[in-house]
Amino acid sequence: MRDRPNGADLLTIARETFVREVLPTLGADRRLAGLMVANAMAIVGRELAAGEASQRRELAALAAFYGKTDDMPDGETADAALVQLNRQLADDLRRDAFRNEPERQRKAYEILIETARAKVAISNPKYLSDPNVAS
Amino acid sequence: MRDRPNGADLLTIARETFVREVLPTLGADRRLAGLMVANAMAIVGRELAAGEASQRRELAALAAFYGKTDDMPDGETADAALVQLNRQLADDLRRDAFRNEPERQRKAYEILIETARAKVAISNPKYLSDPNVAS
Amino acid sequence: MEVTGDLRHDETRARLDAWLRNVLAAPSAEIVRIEKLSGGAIQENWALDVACDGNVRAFVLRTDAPSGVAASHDRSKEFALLKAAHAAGVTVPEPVAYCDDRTVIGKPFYVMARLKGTAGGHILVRDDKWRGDRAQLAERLGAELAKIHTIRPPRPDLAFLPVPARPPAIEAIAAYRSWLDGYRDPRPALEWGLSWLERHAPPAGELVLCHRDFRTGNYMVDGDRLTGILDWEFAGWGDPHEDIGWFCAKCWRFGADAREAGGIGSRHDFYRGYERQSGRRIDDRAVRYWEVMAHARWAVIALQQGERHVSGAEPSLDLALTGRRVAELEYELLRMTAPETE
Amino acid sequence: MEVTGDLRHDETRARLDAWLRNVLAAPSAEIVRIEKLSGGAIQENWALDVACDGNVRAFVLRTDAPSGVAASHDRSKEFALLKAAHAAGVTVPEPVAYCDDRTVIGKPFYVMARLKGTAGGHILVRDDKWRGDRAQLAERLGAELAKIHTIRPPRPDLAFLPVPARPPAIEAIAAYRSWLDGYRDPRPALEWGLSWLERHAPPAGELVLCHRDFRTGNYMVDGDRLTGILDWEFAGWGDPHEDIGWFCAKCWRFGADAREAGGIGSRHDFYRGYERQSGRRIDDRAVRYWEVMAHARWAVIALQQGERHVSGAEPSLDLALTGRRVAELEYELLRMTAPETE
Repeated sequence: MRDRPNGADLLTIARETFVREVLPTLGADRRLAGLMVANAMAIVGRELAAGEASQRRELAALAAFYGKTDDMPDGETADAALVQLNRQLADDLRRDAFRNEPERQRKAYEILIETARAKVAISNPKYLSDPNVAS
Repeated sequence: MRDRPNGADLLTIARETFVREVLPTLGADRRLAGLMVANAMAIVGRELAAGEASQRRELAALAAFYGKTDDMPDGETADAALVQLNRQLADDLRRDAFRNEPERQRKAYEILIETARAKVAISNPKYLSDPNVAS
Repeated sequence: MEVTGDLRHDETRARLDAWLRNVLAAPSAEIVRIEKLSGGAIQENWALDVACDGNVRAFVLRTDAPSGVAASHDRSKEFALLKAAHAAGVTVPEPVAYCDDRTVIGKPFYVMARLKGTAGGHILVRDDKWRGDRAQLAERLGAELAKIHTIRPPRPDLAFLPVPARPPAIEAIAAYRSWLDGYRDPRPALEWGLSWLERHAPPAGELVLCHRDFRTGNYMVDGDRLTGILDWEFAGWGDPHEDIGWFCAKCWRFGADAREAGGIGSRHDFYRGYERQSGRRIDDRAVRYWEVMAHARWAVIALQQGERHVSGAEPSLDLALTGRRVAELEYELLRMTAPETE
Repeated sequence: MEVTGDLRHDETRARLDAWLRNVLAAPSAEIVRIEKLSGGAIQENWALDVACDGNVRAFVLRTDAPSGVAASHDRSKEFALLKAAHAAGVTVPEPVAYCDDRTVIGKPFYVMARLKGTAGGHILVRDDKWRGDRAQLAERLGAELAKIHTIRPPRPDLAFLPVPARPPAIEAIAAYRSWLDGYRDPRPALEWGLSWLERHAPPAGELVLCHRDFRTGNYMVDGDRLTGILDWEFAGWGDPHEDIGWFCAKCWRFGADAREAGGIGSRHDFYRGYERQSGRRIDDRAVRYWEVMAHARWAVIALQQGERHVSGAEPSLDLALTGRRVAELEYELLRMTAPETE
């Protein structure tokens, strides 16, 4: 059982403290480094808060796409399965394998864009909320 | 699939950058805040690097202790199971339920100290390496 | 009338000046410097320099922080304890006056003399930072603690302190268990420790005033000289070995584990100071028991501190990190109570 | 002889002084200030102030950083490109001389004039920071790019630039795929984009010198005035629409998405400048194709930058964060290539 505050909470308060108490006092030549540190803390904080949910969604979607839903692996096995399924999809797309199958092409696209969106929600959520970007 | 660098790696390089480029430039009145930020980043980094392995070990040990190894849950179900098993152990220890069962008492202790050691390895590993502490 | 919590506010300062003139019985008293002191997770402390009768006197004003943990006395009781200790000859900051009138700064407070020196545990235990005579300091602290323990019930001025109905260890175990019952997560390691403590609890002995936070970090040292024992808010009637155990417990040595008396001296020096002043022998076994209790208590307090952050009542990195120190306290508690030792 | 990489080292400076005297054909030349410039993930840039013939001249010395990404020219080739651009009338820092002699600073380098102004993309695109005339700047940059594109093969001085055997888009797709084959993880989103690009690839057209990193952030502006186009290390023979697409691509607008030409002006202003200078019409559809390619290319470069950190070759928070930008580039690449648009 994890102790409290958990990693995500601890990183959040550490970042708040950094942004509030440390960052404003930095010299001009350290400000960029400080902003990068704050950005990295924010990314990792979001990754922690999100947990494994989007990895599981991605795995489920890919397994369904390739008809491999019988037994869903977990933990490190899941990581390996995710790499393997993504490798298969990458190979198929390289060969343009779904070129003459519009429904499969569309389904692959849905998986890709949902996975990409989930990653951007971690790495740069502002990108998704920008009115010039929203679909 | 997680992008690279993953959260643990990103937090490590962010902390290194902070400790090397930012911390030494802080004024005396910000140094404590800076040290706390660095400490929190180190703790979260270790938590991320360790992943779920010690949670799984703890769950397996507790499930074995209470004879509930039939099907091991996963994800949020695992978290709930871990809370429930720890609650049961806490209640049993409150009642001193194993007082007259030295073997069970000893087994419970092994689970407790292994779990505690795994937590300290995250929160303050120096505590475990201190020669005054090592068992 | 608006009352602001910030003592630097002009109107608050003027009211404080008037109150000081009155309690100091001085024709004039004016705050010439006021500054919030760092630390104090439970209380707020302000340094005041007060021009008074041609001198500048150094005071500390002590009042409540936004949120406090359980088991801490209010300011009036803390002031009564400080006065009692002062009267018993304990080296403490001289108490000046207590103020219950909320129209002055918006909440009760008291004023005491401001001591010189440092209380920083990490400074005092580190060889490269503090060069005072540690054996002498440890002996002196033992003697101070013995003086505190001369304060015994009944004491009308300390009537607010409950007299424990059961042995102090049993009272403590019950209090921690009761708090754990309301805590969100199970803590089996702590329960293990508390059950061990229950099985090994000493019987009721003589009751003395226990400081209950007598440790490195809570006394002030100026150069070589002890200038005062601080932080009286946890004091109560209890077993004298409790304070000795708290002072010697590993979790209060600030990493200087080889110096068993608070990280600053040998256990022998500390015990000698206590025994000479009190004329009594310390029961080392009882002290060791209370060192186990110290880890359980500190674990509970660290959980409480962490919860102040986690609950959202007082988001704070300091409190959050304290919450994560529970792991090492439980680990040490387990190491002290292994089945082999029974 | 020991050669140190730090140009501030006394002996290195002395050797550099001697080399400068020679190339400037000056009786005396002495570095009076030397400072490493920030930025430059691939190259190291040093600002030099050189006292020479009674004046102080401002130079930049450019050399390799500890590790570089693939597809970047070495310094001698970059210097040849800079000379070619200068001769074609492109606004660039005046080239001074190239040095192949590794006994001077330990690695090849070249020296060029140091420009005034800022190249900071975030500064130039933000309304509250830069108050120059953006329409004029966009038009001027279009004209500069048209001048670059007047450089065409065959060119003996640029013989080191390979002439693509296949259409430039097909060459690019093959290069990115080849790199991805050696990358540790599969990137299906990028593969999706590359297959779309392959299906929609334009046929081979006229070949021009493409700058291949012509974008906001890589030109210098002093007040209202463009002072130079920088960073020639990726240049090569290619489709002129590639540079136009790279300049206009959303991923190079520094968040000022409404100003489609590099975040600083309208696409119309930029196109007009290009068309006036070149006397040719821009094929907007081809530009849009190369904007999709721009996202694929930037995603590959960001993966490469990230890998420099991840592999341990050059641990860097900046590189690590660039690695995590791949997600938004792939996301945008997917948005630009949705099945509906086929």
